[in-house]
Amino acid sequence: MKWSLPENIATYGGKIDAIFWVITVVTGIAFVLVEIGIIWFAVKYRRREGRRAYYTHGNKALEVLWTSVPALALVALGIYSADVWAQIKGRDSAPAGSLMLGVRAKQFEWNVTYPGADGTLGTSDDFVVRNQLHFPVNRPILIQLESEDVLHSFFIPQLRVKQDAVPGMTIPVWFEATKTGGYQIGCAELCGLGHYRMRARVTIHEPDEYERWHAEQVASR
Amino acid sequence: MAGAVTYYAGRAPERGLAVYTQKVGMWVFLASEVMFFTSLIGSYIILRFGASETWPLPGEVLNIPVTAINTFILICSSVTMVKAFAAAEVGDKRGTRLFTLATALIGSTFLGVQILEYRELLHEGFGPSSGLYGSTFYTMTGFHGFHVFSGVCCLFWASWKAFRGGYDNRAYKGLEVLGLYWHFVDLVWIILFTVVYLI
Amino acid sequence: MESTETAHEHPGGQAMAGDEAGHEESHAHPRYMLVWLWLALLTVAEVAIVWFAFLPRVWIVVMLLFMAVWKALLVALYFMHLRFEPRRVALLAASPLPLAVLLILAVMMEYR
Amino acid sequence: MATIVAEPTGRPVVREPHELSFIRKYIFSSDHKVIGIQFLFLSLFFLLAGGLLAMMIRWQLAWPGQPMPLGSLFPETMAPDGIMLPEFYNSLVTMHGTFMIFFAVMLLLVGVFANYLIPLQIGAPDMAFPRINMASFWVAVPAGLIALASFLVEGGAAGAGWTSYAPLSAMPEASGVSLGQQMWIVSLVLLGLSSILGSTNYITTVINMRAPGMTWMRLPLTVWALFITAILALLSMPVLTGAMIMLLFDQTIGTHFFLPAEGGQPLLWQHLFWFFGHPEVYVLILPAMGFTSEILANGSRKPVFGYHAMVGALVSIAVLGFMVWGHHMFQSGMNPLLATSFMVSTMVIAVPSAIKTFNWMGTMWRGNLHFHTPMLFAIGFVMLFVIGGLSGIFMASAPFDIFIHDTYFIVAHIHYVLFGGALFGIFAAIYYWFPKMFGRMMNEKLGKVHFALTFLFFNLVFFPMHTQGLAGMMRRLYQTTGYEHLEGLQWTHVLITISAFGLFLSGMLFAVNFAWSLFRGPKAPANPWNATTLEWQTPSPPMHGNWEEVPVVYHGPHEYSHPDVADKDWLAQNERPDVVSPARP
Repeated sequence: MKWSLPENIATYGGKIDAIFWVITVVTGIAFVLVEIGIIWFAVKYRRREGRRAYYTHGNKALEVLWTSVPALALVALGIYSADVWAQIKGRDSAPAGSLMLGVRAKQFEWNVTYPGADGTLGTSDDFVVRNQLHFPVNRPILIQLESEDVLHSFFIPQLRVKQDAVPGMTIPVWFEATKTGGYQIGCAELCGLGHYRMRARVTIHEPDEYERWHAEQVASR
Repeated sequence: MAGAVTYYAGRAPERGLAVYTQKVGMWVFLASEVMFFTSLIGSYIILRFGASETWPLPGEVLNIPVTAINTFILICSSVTMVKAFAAAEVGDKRGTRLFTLATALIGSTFLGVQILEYRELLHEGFGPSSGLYGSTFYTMTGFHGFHVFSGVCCLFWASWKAFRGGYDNRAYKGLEVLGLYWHFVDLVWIILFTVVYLI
Repeated sequence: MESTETAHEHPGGQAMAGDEAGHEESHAHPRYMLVWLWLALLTVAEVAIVWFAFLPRVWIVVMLLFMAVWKALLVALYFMHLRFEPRRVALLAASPLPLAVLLILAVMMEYR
Repeated sequence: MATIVAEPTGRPVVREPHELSFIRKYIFSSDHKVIGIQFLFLSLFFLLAGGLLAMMIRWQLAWPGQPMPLGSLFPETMAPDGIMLPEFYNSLVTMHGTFMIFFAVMLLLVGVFANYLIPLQIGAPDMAFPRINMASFWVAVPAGLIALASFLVEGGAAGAGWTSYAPLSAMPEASGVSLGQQMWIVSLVLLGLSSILGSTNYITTVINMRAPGMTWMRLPLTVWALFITAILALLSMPVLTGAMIMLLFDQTIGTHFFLPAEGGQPLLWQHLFWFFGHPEVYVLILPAMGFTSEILANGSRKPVFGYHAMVGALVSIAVLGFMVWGHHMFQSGMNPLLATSFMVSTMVIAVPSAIKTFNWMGTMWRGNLHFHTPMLFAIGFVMLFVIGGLSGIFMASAPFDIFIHDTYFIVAHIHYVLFGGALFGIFAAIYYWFPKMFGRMMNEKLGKVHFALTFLFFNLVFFPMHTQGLAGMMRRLYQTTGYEHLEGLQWTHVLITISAFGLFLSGMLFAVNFAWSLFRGPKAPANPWNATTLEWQTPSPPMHGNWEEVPVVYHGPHEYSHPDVADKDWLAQNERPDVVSPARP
């Protein structure tokens, strides 16, 4: 059964999932307190003949308390999140030595650009594979995300990565997988009538296996 | 607060702003107009900021002297507008008639010059689809022109009313409220002229 | 601004009888022609700065913006009578401006 | 203890000297009450229409590729053989959002209740500008008709989502929708105009038309909420209008605002849209908060707990509401530094909502709770709004938003706020003010059944969507099959769809109750709920001009169970202090 987040295979996925659990606990406490309070009050103070409601316009101390507690909790959460955010999506957060790949989205496919034999992206021997994203495990991957026509959103749930692809912009997206296997890219931004079937295969290889696959691809072109 | 009830009684309605209702209404409406022009002028500023290298320099495409004169024309119409109101306030019906009609006519002149300017530019091949510059230029000045046009229509109606003696020192609110709108349109043009033509 | 001395005390803010007729805000009018002269002079100055362009571009832009705000203030304060209205009307009139600045500056960050 | 400052006399109201014709009285009326009721019928129609679209969406999601019941009625371009096409699905999603947000909830909250309640609750004979008010309704009608008609044109209705993200919405060649998208824009520009005209009216009326003695801090919280709402709409709607016009020009006259090929900026659309969109979110919830505060006080027979804090929370929401729009764009490619500042401001804006929730609980605390139908819906509002508010914190945290952005978690959140929140508040308000509007009571038993079923089915429909979102289910998918990480979740769609049908049917109970009560409901007294605010101190329904004599206000808005009053547990705002019987010597 899938009652919670899918399997995490990203190095930074743990930080994201930790935020989820922290928020779940904090909001869970608030949720239980409020809902139980409401039901309790509804039962306890239900109408009875001859009883009169307690006439009050409020309580300053109580109001200050329930303003400041959520305010502190939320600001703390904001600062905590800001830190994780900077590590994952900050402008220069991608680790040095990442493997650079290009992903260019268009209705309704993901075209992945790989460096050719020279190993650097942006040279004439680059090659493009449609709807196939291959990369090695345990190595940071830096994707240059682009779009050809409309907005798309690059989403691999298990890698905890989601980034809109915007035409006219090249957006860096980085991640590092901790596990090999086969996954899928989904499109998370409405992009037209084929939005629902805009999928691509993700294959995470052992490093040597990736090299082999890459060499094969280079050779076949 | 609890327990204590303070009693109050008076005759007149409570007023949050010590001015008459129509004027409050116009100011509230103008606040929304500010946001409307913010979206248009703001888009221009933002898009230009993002493409500053390729943006044409002032005077390259647009005709500054003609528009400067047109700006002056619109400023003059603001003066006649305010004179019309001042005349109405002191009960000078002749002045009210004269200045209201003058404002309407000067406003129409502004529109006429703008139409000529558009014709000229379109003739030179600079249209709304000519890059971001054309897009923003025509949208901004077009919607400003639309506001001027609405104002001119109201002004002609006000002139007709003035000629029938509709405004005097007891009934001048309509003229003042219309004046607020008209000056606002003038004010937007002052900003537009600087931002679009000169910078 | 020389024309300020013509600005007389405005009775608004008190004695709102709620009466529909009558002079609620009678005030001596500022010298409209003087304001008009200033507006005209500023327009000429603006065009002159751009036309002769003897200053560095940054300076021109700053001066143009300064003069545009100046002219806008003249219109708002004298033609739209904000100077003579109760403070709260001016506050109402100025309320959208911070939002406008926030919106424009925030979106400009996209290009930074 | 009490001193009378002046002799309390009201002003006589100027009345129309002659009877109005049917057309002036019921169709082109400038009476705020008639306009409010006109808006009520218009928006309930769109609520029904939006609900029907939702049912079709749900059918497709639960049983993809199966012919819909009555599907053969649809033309080939929408659903050949009753099987929905993906482009039709996109139109349905878009128009469901558009109908519900702009034409149902917004019109119900603002069009109906701001119009109907503001003059009555502040003791004014009508709006400041009755004819502009009439114009605001008659601009909304063509807006609605154009939106409806867009289904019938070639290419179908707009299909780029209710947010109409450019460039999809600006490129007919990419979306397959051309005229439909343009009609959508024209419709919403008209609706925006209607909203601006209305807001101008509401703000001016509250500022300058309050009855003698109705000081700011004696305004009922409904009026405060509607006033703040009007400010939000007034300052945000024009930005949308400007953006819409640019989008329309991109499609029609070849401008390039949002088209990157010529240097346009797609993110600019998102910024402008959400600069409007986030205040709009508060436009859609603040009035419901106002209704809830007032109805909870009435049902609890207690003054609102922390009235000043409630007002302060409303005002701070209005201010902060304009500074948080970027939290809709964390994953949009926005500058990450900008995202950080938006994240912090978003966290801060949750505080006023927390204040309100606790104050509602404080209002119930030690009350004498009467569970009439409006009260039930108000309690339901608080219970569900809490869930919607708390789930918002998940997406306010930008790093976790990476995962749940554009998933069903967001769909769950928006529906907890807009249905569990706004619509429950609306139902509460309709049950509460129906007697005032039509002079007849709604059926209480049917109302309670309606509440119970709606509450049950609502949670069955939308709570599982949180789980779907956490599993990584993207929103706006025509079918969710074919994704490995979503395998085994199809049954949740079936559960949701069956519950959604139940929700729709319980809505029909409301429709039946509404229609029946309109003609057959028992006659309502002037003040059926023993309420304190001014509208209950005039006959149900009030006459043209609202009052025999403009009321003079002596008390705060929610003076229930005042210790100085012995014979009853409420003190009307305009009750003369010398006729109130003191309990203490």
